[in-house]
Amino acid sequence: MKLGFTAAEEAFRGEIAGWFERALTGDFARLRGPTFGRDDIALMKSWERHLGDCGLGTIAWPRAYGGRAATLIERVIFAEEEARAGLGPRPNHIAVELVGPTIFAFGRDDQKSRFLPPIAAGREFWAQCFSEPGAGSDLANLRTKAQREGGKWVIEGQKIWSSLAHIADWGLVLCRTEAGSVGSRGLSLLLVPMAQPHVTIRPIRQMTGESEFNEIFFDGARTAAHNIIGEPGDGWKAAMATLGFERGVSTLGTQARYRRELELVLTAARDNGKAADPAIRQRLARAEIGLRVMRANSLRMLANMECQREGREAVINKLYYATWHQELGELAMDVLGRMAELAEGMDYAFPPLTRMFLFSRADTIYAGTHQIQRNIIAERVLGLPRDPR
Amino acid sequence: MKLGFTAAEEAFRGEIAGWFERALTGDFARLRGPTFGRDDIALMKSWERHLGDCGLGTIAWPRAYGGRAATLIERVIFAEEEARAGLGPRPNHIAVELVGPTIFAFGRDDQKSRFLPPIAAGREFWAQCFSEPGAGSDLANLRTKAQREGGKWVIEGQKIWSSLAHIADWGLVLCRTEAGSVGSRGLSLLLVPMAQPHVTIRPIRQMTGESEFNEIFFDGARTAAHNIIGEPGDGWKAAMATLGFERGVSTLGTQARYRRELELVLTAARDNGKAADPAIRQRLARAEIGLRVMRANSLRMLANMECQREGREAVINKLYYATWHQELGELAMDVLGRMAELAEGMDYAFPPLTRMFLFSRADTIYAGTHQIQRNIIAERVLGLPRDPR
Amino acid sequence: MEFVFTTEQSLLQDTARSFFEKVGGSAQIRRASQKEAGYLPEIWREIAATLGWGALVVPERFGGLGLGIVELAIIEEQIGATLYPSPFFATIVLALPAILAAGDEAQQRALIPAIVAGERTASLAYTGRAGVPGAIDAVIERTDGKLQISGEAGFVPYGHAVDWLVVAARTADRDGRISLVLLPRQSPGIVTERVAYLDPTHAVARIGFDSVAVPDGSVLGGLGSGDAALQRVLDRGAIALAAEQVGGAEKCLALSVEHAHQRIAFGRPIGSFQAIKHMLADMVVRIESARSAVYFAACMADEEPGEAGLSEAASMAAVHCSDAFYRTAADTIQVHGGMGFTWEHDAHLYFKRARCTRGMFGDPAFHCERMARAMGLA
Amino acid sequence: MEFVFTTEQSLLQDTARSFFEKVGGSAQIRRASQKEAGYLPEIWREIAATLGWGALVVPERFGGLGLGIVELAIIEEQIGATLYPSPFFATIVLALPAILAAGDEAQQRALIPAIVAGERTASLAYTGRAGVPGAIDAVIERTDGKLQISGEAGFVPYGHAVDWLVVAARTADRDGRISLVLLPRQSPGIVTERVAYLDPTHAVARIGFDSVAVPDGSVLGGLGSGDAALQRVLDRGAIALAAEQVGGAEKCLALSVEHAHQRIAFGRPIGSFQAIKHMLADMVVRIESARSAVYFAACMADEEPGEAGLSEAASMAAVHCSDAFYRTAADTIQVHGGMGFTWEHDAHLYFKRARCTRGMFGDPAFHCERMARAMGLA
Repeated sequence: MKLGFTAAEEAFRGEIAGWFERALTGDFARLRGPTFGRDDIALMKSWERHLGDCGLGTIAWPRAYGGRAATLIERVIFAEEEARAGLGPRPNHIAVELVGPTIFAFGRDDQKSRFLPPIAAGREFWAQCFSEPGAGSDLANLRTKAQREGGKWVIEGQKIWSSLAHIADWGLVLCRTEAGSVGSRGLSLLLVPMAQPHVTIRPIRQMTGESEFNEIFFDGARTAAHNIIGEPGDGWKAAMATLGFERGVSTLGTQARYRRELELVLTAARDNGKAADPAIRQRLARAEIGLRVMRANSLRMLANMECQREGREAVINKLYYATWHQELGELAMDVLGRMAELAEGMDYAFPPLTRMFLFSRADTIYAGTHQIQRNIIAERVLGLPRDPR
Repeated sequence: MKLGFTAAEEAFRGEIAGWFERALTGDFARLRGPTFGRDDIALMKSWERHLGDCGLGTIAWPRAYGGRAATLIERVIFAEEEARAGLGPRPNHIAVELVGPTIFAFGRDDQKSRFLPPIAAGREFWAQCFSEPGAGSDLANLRTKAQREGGKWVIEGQKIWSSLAHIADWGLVLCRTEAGSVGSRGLSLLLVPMAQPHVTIRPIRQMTGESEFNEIFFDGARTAAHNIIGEPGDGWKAAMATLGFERGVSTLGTQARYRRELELVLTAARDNGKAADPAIRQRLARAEIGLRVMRANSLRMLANMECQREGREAVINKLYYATWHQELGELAMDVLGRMAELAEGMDYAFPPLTRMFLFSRADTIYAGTHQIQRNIIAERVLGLPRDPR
Repeated sequence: MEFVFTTEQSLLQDTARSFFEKVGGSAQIRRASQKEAGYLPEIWREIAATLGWGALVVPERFGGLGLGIVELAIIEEQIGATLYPSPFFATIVLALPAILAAGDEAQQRALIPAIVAGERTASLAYTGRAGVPGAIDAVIERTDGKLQISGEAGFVPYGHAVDWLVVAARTADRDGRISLVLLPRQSPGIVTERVAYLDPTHAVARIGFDSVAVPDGSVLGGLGSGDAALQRVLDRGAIALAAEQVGGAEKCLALSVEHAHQRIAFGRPIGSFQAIKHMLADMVVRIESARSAVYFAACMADEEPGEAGLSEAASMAAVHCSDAFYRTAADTIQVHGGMGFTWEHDAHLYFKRARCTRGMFGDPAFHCERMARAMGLA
Repeated sequence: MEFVFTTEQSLLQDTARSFFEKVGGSAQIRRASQKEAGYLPEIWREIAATLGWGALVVPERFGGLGLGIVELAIIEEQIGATLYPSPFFATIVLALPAILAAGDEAQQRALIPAIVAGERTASLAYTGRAGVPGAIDAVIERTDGKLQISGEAGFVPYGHAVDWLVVAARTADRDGRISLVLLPRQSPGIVTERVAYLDPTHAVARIGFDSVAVPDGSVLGGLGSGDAALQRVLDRGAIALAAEQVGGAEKCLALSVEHAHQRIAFGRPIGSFQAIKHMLADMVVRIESARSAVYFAACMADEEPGEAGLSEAASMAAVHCSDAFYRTAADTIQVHGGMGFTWEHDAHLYFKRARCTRGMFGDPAFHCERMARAMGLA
C-alpha cells in the first residue's frame, strides 16, 4: 500500500495543468471563478468545442470515437486539474459522462456513429430527463408516456431537475412506452431532440436566486422511432446503468472545489479575527480534517476501482461529502457573521460563500437524498431487510 | 400567564423542606448523596416506614387510604424537595405511583383494603413485572403465561428490567392468561407474592458495574385466584393505564438531581481550569440553558395538567431529558479528562460523574427508547401513518 | 402556578393567528416585501390602530394597554408563522420600549400617541456596520458647542422606511457610554439605504450619519445614560424575536407534516417512513421546548425587573430558539426534497429567516458566553 | 497509485484476523484481563515470537522485518475488533519505536532481540498523573553527581507488568527538555500499581519514581534530546491507535447488524425499521471514512519522514477515528436496547474502549487545536 502517483501519471497531470493554463486565457479566462461563466451560453459552448478540438473533451472514450482511452487515474487527474484551474463542472458533463457511456453500453452501431462524434467534438449538448415532479427518489413511479405513431415516438409528460437543459440539443428521456405498465416495467430510454415546438423548458428558480435546473414539458414531442436505447421496455436497466456510470471519477474534482471554498473560509477567519475564537478554530480544524479524510477515502475508492474492486468506501461517498459540505456552509456563515447576509446592490446576488451555504442545502437531496442513501447502504451493503411496501 | 407558586404552595414547600431537613439525620443521613443508601435494604425500608408513619408516603392518595389528597403541584413540590434534600428516587416508587393508582382505578374494594394501607404505611414493597427478554419496546409480544389451577394462578415465564425487585414483597405481573392468544388480547395483570420458592430474582449487572435491575423467573409461581386486576383479559388496558400514571410528577425531582450533577461538573471545570477553555465554556452554558429550558417545559406541562389539559410539551419530556442527560455525561467526561477514567482502589467503582456518564446510556433506552418515543410523537401527535406491519 | 394563557391572552392569540393568516399568505408577503418600503402601510395602520397592537405595551396613561412581553410574544409568534413583513418589530418591540425606558415625559408624549394611532413608525439603530450588538460605530460629540452624530449603523430593521429613528451612539465625552437619540429619519445628514438582505421578507437598512445635528431635547434621558436602557430593550427584543422563531418553526412543521402526508414515494406517503417520521418528531421536541423557553423568559421579563435575570432569560431563549428554528427550517427543506429548494416554495423563506434572526441580537455563541459569565465561569 | 493492500499485507490481515478471533472471544478476553498482569504471557509469546510480530517494525539488521505503520495498523485493527488484551501496543507500538528512534546501537542491541523473541516486554511512561500528553511529572536531575528520576507517571499501558520502561522525564538542567530513559521496571525506587480503569480490558498503571538511580547508558540518545523522538513515537502511536479504533467500530457494526437481523419487535426484525437501518448506515459512513483516514495516515507516516506531515496525519486520524468509534459504540448500545446496557454483553466494553482511547494521545479538541496551529490559525 502506498500513496503517490506514478511518474507517468504525474507527467499526464503536468500536461493537463499546462494545457488549462494556456487555454484559460482571453475570453475563456471568464470561466474561472465562482460563476463559471454560466450566464454566457455561447462561451460555455465555445469552451466545449475547444476541448473537443484539442482532443480533451472525452478523454475516457476509445480513440475511435474521439477519446484517448484515458485510465481511471488519468480521468481523475483531469477532473482535479480542471477544478484547480478554477473551472466548474463541465457544461456537457451529462453527454460526456452519462449519455456516451450509455450509448457505448446499450446503443446500436448507427447510434454510436450518429451521436458520439458530436459529443466528442463538443458540438452537441445533452440533458438528462429522468426525474418527474411525482417521481424523485422513486423513479419507478414515473408517468411520462411515449407511444408509437408511424415512424415516430410521441411523448407526453413533465420532467424536472434537469440541469442545463436550456442549452441542450438532445435529451435522454426515460418514459413509459407500454401503456398501463407500472413500476420499472414498460419503461424505455428515448433520445429526443430538444429544439422542437413540443418541448418547453422552464428554468426553476432555486433558493439561491439562480436557476440551474429546469422543468421540461413534453407536449406531443416527437423523435424518430429508431431513437431508442435497446428495445422498448429496456429502459429501466439502461437508466440504472446510466446512473451508475462515472461514480467517483469527478470526486477529486469536486474536492478541489471544496478546497477552494475552505480556503476562502480560512482567509475570512484570519482577516476578520474569528480565527482567534477557539470554538471557531476547532470547527475550522474539523473542516480541514474532514476534507483530508474525504480525499483519503476517494483515493482508496479509486485505487480499488483500478483493481476492479468496489469497497464500502465507494458507497459512503455521497453521504460523507454532502454532510461535510453542508457543515462547511454553516461554518462559513458563522465565520463571516451578519456581513454574509448582505449582497452588494439590490440584486439577490450574494458573495460566493453565502451562495455556497444556500446551495449546500441541496447536497443532501440531489442524486439520492440522505434518506435514500442510507437505505441503500443498509440494504445493499449490510443486507438489512427492505422497507415493507 | 405567570410563573411562581402561590403562597399556599410555598408554605407547603416550607413544611416539606423542613421535614426532610429534620428527618434526614442519624442513620437516614446516609440516604443523601450519590448512592442513596441503595446497598442497605434495611435502611431503605426503614425510610419508607418513616415516611408512612409521618403521613408522607403517599401524599397524592385520598385521606381514607393514608394519603393527604395533595394537589398536582404539591406532589411536584414534594418530589423537588425530596431531590433537593439529596435523596434519590423513592425505593417504593413503583408501589406509590404505579401500583396504587392502578388499584384505585381498576381494583375491587377488597383489593383496596388489602393492598393500599401497607403501601401507605411503607410496609409493603412492589415490583413492576412487565418487560420480557423478547418483549421490550413491544409489550404485546409477551409470553409469560398464567393458568388457573384450582383457586390459584400458576405462572411460568421470565421478566426483565424490574428495578428493586429484590426488595419487593409483591409483583404486578403482566401475563397471558388466555392460552393461544396473541398481541394485546388475553393478557391479565396479576398481583403475585414474590417471597415464594417458585420466584427467582437474579440481579442484572449493568455496565456501571452495579445492579439496579433484575431478571425474574416465574417457575410455577402461585397467587390466589382473586389476585387479578379486573377480569381475565383486562390486562392490556390496565397495564397501559399503569404506564400512563404519574407522568410528569417526578420530572421536577429528576431535574433537581440533574441540577446537582451539573453543579458537580461546573465545580470540576472551575477547579481544574477547564472553565477557561472557551469551547468547554460554550458547552457548559448550553447545558445550563438546556436544563433551564427543561424546567420551563415541565412547569408548562404541569400548569396544563392542573387545567386538565395535555399539551405537546408533555410528550417531548422523555426525549428531551434523555438527550440532555446523555450530553451532560459526555460533557462531564470531557471536563474531567482522563482522571474520570480512574477509580479508587481496584473495585470497579467510579466517581459520581463517571457513573452518571455510564448510566446515561440507558436514558435513551428505558421507558420507551428514543426510537419508540419518536414514533409515538409522529403517530399520536402529528397523525402520521403507523409503521407498516 | 398559572403558567398558562389567561382568557385574554388566548383571545389575543386567536385574533393574531387569524389576522396574519388573512393578510400573510405566501403571495401576499412576497408582494409586500418587494415594495420599496418593504411593507404595506395600510395593513400596518390596521395592525397598530385598528387592532390596537400599537398600544399593547404602552402604559395606560398614554392610552395604552400596559401589557407585557407575553403579549408581544403571542403576536410575534404569529408573525413568525407567516413571515408577515411590517415595522411591528422595529416600532413596537424596539423603538417604543426604548423611548419608554429612556425618554422623559415630554419625549414620550411627543411620539407615543402617534405610534399608538398607527400614524408614525420608528426603528432602533443599535449596531454598527457589522451588525454585532455592542459594536456601535455612531459617535455623538459636541462640535462648536453643538451636538452631532457621525458614523454608520447597519442592519436597522426597516430603517429606510420608518418615520423616526432611535439611534444608539457612543458618547465621545462620556467614556464612550451610549446615548440614545431620537431623530426624524429625514434629518439632514442621515442617509438611509435598504440593502439586499438574505432574508427576502425582512427589510434592513444601512444608515449613514454625516454630522447630523442633534436638536435639544432629542437625547433620551441624558447623554451617556443609555447603556442599561438599551440592554434591557435588546434583551426584551431577543425574547420577542425568540417567539417569532417559534412561530416560524411551528409553520415549518405544519408544512412538513402536510407534505409528508401527501407526497407518495415507493407506494406510500413519505410520512410513513421512519426517517421522515422521526425527523418530524424531533421538530416537535425542539419547537415545544422552545415555546416553553420563550414564555418562561417572557414571564421572567414581565415579572422580574432585575437585569441579570432578564439577560439570562433572554440568552436562554435566544440560544434555544435560534437553534430550534434553524434546524427545523433546514429539515423542512430536506423533507420537501427538490421542491423545498425552489424559490417558489416557502421553505427557503423560513430557512433564511432562521439564519438571519440567529445573529440579530448576538449569535448563540455570544449568548452562551454571556451565560457562562453569569454562571461565574472564567 | 497503489493505495490498496499488497498481497503480503492482505495475508497479514487474514492471519491477524483469524488469530485474534481464535484467542479473543468475549469470555477469553474477560478472563485474561482480570489476571493480575492483565494478559496471558503464553499468548503474548505466541504473538511476538511465533507469529513474529515482535519483529514487524524492527530493522533487518536486528533480524526484524523492517515493515511500517501500515502493518502495525493491520494488526491493531484486529486487536481493536476483539479488544484482545496484551502488551502489544505498549511494547511494539510505543516502547520499541522509542528505543529505535532515540537509542544508540548498544541500547538497541541490549533489548530489541529479547523483545523480538517474545522474552521481554516494555512500555512507555509518557505522561504525568493526569494522562495528558506533554504534561510530564517525572523529573531527571543530577544529585550528588548521580542522575536520578523522581516524580510520577500515569496511565502507563501495562506499566505494572512489563519488564522494561521507557520513561519520559523533564530534564532539570536542560530547560525542562525531555529525556527518554530506559529502566528495568523493577529498579529500586520504582513503584508500579495497576489502577482500576474504566476500560476493563485494558490495563494501565500508575508509576511512582522515588529518586530512581539512572545507570550509565540508560538515557536514550543523550540528556534532553528526547522531545522530537517522543513526539514521533506518540504521533505514530496515535495512528496505530486509530486503527484499533476502526477495528473496534467495525466489530460494533457487526454486533449491531447481527442483532438487527435477529431481534424481532412488532412482528419484524428491528433491522427492517428505518430508524435502525439508518443508524447502521451511518456507522458504515463513519467506519469506512475512518479506515481511509487511518491507512492514509499510516502511508504518510511510512512514506514521508517530515515531522509536520506526520503530526497532521496523526491528528487527522485521531480526531476522525476517535469520534467514529465513540459514536458507533454508543449507537451499538442503543441498537441493542436494555441488553446492550448489561455487563454481560460486550457492547459496553467497546464503548469504554472508545471513551478511553479518545484521550490516550490527547483528545480530539487537543488535536484540532494542533491542526489549527498547523493551518496558521491564531
